[in-house]
Amino acid sequence: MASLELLLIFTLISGVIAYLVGKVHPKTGSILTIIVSGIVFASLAYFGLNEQLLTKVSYLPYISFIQTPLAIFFGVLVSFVFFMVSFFNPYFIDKYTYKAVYSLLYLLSLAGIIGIFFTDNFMTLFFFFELVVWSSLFLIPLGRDEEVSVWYFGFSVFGSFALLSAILLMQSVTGTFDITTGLQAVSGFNRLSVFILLLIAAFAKLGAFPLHYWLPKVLTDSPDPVTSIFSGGLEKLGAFIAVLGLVKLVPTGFFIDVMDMYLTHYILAILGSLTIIGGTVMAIRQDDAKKLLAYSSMSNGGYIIVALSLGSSAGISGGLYHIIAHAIASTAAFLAIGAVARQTNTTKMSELGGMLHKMPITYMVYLIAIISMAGIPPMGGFISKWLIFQGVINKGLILVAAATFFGSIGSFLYVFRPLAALFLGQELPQFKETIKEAPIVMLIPMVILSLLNIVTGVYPTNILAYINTLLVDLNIVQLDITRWTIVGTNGTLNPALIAVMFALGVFIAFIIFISLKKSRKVELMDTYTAANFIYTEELLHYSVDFYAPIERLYEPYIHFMKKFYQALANKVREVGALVKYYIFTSKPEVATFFIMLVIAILLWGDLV
Amino acid sequence: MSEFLASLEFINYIEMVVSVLLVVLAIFTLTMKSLIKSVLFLSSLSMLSVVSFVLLKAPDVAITEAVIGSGLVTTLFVFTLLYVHQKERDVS
Amino acid sequence: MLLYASVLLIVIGLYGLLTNRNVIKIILSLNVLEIGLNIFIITVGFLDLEEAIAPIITLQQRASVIVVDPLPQALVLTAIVIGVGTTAIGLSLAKKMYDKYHTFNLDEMGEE
Amino acid sequence: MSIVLLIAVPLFFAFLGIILKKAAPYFLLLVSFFNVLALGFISQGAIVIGGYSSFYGIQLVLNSYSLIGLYVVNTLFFVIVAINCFKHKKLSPILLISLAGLNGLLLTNDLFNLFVFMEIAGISAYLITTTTKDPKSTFNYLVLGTIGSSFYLLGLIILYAMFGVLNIRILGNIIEGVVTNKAAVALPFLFIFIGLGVETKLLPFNSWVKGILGKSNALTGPLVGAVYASAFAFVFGNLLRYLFVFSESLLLIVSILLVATILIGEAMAYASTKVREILLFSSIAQAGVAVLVFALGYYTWGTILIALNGFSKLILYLVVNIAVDQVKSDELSALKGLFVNNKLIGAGFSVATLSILGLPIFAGFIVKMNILVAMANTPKFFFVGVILLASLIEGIYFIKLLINFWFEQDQAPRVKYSYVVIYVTLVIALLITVFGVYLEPLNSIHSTLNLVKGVVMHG
Repeated sequence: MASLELLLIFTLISGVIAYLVGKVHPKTGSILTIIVSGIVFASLAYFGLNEQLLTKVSYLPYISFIQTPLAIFFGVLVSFVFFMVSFFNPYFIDKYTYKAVYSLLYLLSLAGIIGIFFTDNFMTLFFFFELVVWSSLFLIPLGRDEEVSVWYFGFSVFGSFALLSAILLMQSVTGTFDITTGLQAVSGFNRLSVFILLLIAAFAKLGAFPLHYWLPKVLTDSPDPVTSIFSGGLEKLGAFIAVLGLVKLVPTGFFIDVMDMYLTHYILAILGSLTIIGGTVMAIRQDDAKKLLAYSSMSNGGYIIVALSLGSSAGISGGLYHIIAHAIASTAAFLAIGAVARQTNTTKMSELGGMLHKMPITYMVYLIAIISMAGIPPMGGFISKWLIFQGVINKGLILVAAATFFGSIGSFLYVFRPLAALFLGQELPQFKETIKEAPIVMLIPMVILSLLNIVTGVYPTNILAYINTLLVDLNIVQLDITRWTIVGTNGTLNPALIAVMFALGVFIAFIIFISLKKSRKVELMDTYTAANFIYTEELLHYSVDFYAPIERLYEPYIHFMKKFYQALANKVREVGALVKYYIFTSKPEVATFFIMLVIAILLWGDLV
Repeated sequence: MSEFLASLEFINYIEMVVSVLLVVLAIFTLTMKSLIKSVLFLSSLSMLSVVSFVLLKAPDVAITEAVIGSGLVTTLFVFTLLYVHQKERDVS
Repeated sequence: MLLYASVLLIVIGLYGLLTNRNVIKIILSLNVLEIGLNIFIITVGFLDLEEAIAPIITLQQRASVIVVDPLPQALVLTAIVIGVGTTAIGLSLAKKMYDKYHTFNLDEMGEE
Repeated sequence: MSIVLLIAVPLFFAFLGIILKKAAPYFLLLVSFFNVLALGFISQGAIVIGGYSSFYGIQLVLNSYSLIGLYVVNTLFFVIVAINCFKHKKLSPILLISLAGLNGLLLTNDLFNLFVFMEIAGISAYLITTTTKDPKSTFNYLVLGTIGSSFYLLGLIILYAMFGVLNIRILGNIIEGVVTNKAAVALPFLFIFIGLGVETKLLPFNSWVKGILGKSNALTGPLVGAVYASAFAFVFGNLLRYLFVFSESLLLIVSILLVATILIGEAMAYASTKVREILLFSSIAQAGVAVLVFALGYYTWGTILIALNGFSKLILYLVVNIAVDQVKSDELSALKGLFVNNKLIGAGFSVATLSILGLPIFAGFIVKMNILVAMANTPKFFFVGVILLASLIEGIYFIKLLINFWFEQDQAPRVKYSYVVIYVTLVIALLITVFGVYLEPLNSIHSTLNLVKGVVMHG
């Protein structure tokens, strides 16, 4: 299906079909989501990458499509995430209260995604934006906590309304809803306002500081497949808006000569750095593996903001590459955690251990994903972080550079904790018998994602070449790449060479491992301390309170944004309660008094 | 006599008296402690408004007000108060 | 003169509504307000002329007669009837309230 | 067919129903159904009762605007009656009178006649709300309603004294043409604004709402919350369009009141934990939005907004009130999981809510976007901000409501909805969805309404 319109209609209709089928047989309905999202991804990827998508619209009114490299970039990526995650749907569908609706909303969100990326009209974009908001909204409460979706809705709609304000402002100034011409035509102070509003929308969607509050909550408490969708897919809508605002809309305002960037961009970079630091610091102290990854998602969103706000070719291509790398890695990681959660019904690190023996493939997937997330070669995350570091250092942004390095090192601290706690260590007695490796269908997307993690790390130049065509479209100098290397200002990167060296290292380690004496397996109880045997089945390893000394450093300060938002909500509630108490009595004299007051004000106003 | 009646000054004089009385009665209506007295003052206020309607050359309105406004409304009030009075006596 | 009196009556009625907690008193205030309003409406149509007469069609219609505006009077007729209806409903509600709370005082009925 | 029938037939059968008590509920059902049907055959235009010239006589006007109003009010009325008519048999004549009053409100082009219909509708509303067995709230409603209509009467009589006309459109034209100092007419307009504001639930004048809608039952909730609210909003829109002229200070006061109504209404709904209170406070805010849209001059989309809100509100009040009647509590915690056993009702309710929130593929989105775009192009960004902020708060508490209703397995209350209710809910929800996607109908309504700028003066 090469026509975007047909693809959209197809997704919508098959959503309804999946709902109807799901009413009869939920599992079949969820299998339909695999097929449909697969078709969507395949057609977007096949026709999109060859620029053969048809944008003609003949059935749907008021909607028009355009095929830009940016749209294809995001469309292929996000539909790929949807496709990969959909493999998990049949295995989780039994846990949901509303099984048929899940399939419907899943495909509705997918349809919204197509609409958002491929439209050339801001109003249509907003239409699909809101569609995605409410259809994804009802996916969240199928998980652990219902109230989370209210927070998600609040922040998301705040972002949407910022976007809408930007659109309305742009339209009232330029008279057009067209994305490209409209963004070019708006000028002066209005341009700055549109820019700020767009970035607020991007921050809200991406979950960046100070609009991050919803993201960890949602990623923790939604059902496991939905978490992956949010982290890998829907969060990237914010990145898309950020690209529109930061790259397509050349801002005005104060220009800092020394740093060769606009003040607004510098502020954004600082906010991005705060997001990185906040996410990292919070991730370190989590006990829940999902929550830990959630905060790491937040900090990676910060990297994207920092990268895009740099405005240089290294920065922007690094940002775009990071979008891919993080989407793949975090989807894989969340899916792996989801696979564990499905078998054990918990994601708490203090309650798990030794899963390596039962779920070796899941372990490998998770290992590769976290290596990528931590930015260690030879995975995709390394390439993007390398590019981002290049960009940051070239601009001479010391504070931002410090934050990005901190985030990178911090991620070493936290991503290996779930690895050790969940997979390594001793097997827990309660999981000994029942636990098996995840079903083969669930392993398919995880393995594919892992392979992609490696491919993006070893041979990035193909994707970077595509990003280069995208940079042309965005009027930015292309990145200097050859077939095997990336040429930066501070040196040349040869990912393949690094990968080979890593492979050699692993091989040598493996040789040593098998040539040395085998270690002995011990039971959990087979240990003693202080000359006593231990009889309680407690986990005595570093998955619990390992970083307690570090946590104590910042413990008092972590909740200030939470307090701020709750205070905000309370203020609204207080105003409402106050007025309710004073006006809405069952005594008529109050209203009489106000009527007199209003008349008096008018008379006074006319007299003055 | 008829000339005298028709003279503007006299009308003004009556008007003034009626106006002042209206206001005074209205204040009495709302300040009386006893409800039944208030109702009676309202009744007389209503009758006085009949006079004012006549002065304002609206005889048909005056008749209606006399019958409905003064008569019916007062009766309704009185009946309500009587009902309450009855109830109070039943209780005690 | 009556104009001012009527406006004063309206104000007194509003004052009564503002200060009274007694249901019967509130209905009385509404009545005062309505009487004031009615007189006000009539004065609006009133011509302060000696020769103006009431707008009643008589058998001997003179050609050059000046009639006070009949419309406000018609309006007041309707308004009086409506006022009685409101008062009646108000009083029946007062009765029900008394049955329920054994008082006419809104303060003593409690707020829920 | 003459438009007078819409008022006369209900009135006639009301009196017949007083005599033939047994037949009264059937009359009610038949007449309200007849009214809906009659709208299809009715001819547009103006009619003067009694054969006077339109300058003096009472003029009834039927144009596309009032036709939409009539359709909304009569359809909603019929639906409510169809669900409730055998539960409150004694009220049948009063309901018929209230239908006549509401139709009269929408049709009349005469300020005083409007007052009469306001009182007819009001008095029947007082009587209908006595079914909630809370005389105190009804009394409060009665007192405030009477004060409001007194002020309305005061305003109209001042206008009459100044211009000698009561015909709304003629009066509007005269004021537009003759009056140079707009401040001169500010006071009567404020009186009229207050009078209608009491009925339309604008902020400081609306304390009756809490007693009436906060303790409503399956009849009074939808009737007052959906039918009366739409009817009075239409009337307000009519006056704002044809009559009102704002002086600067009046406009300032009115905008402050409306903005306060919108924002504080949402805040109060946010602060509430009772479902009926949430609905009533949110409808206060929506009334504020509707009046604001009219006051700023976006008549056509304002009309569609009121119509749409009327239908959505019907579902909301109906569903919630039936549940409250059966559960005997309107605390949100008691109604948790309401939709777990009533999925169809839940689907309809969710569609109505999402449409009110202005989310896409539902008709509310189209209306809201058009209003906002019109505001941005005028440009009135302040009001855009107010509406967006209000929508944000509104969204949060409505979504909380929905989530609470859908997701609760343990103690889901068992509420039985009759098939009529389910059917009505689904049909309205379907229509909201269809109009949200298939834009032709809304656009054609928009363009017809745009054409009716001409003043119908000589019938």
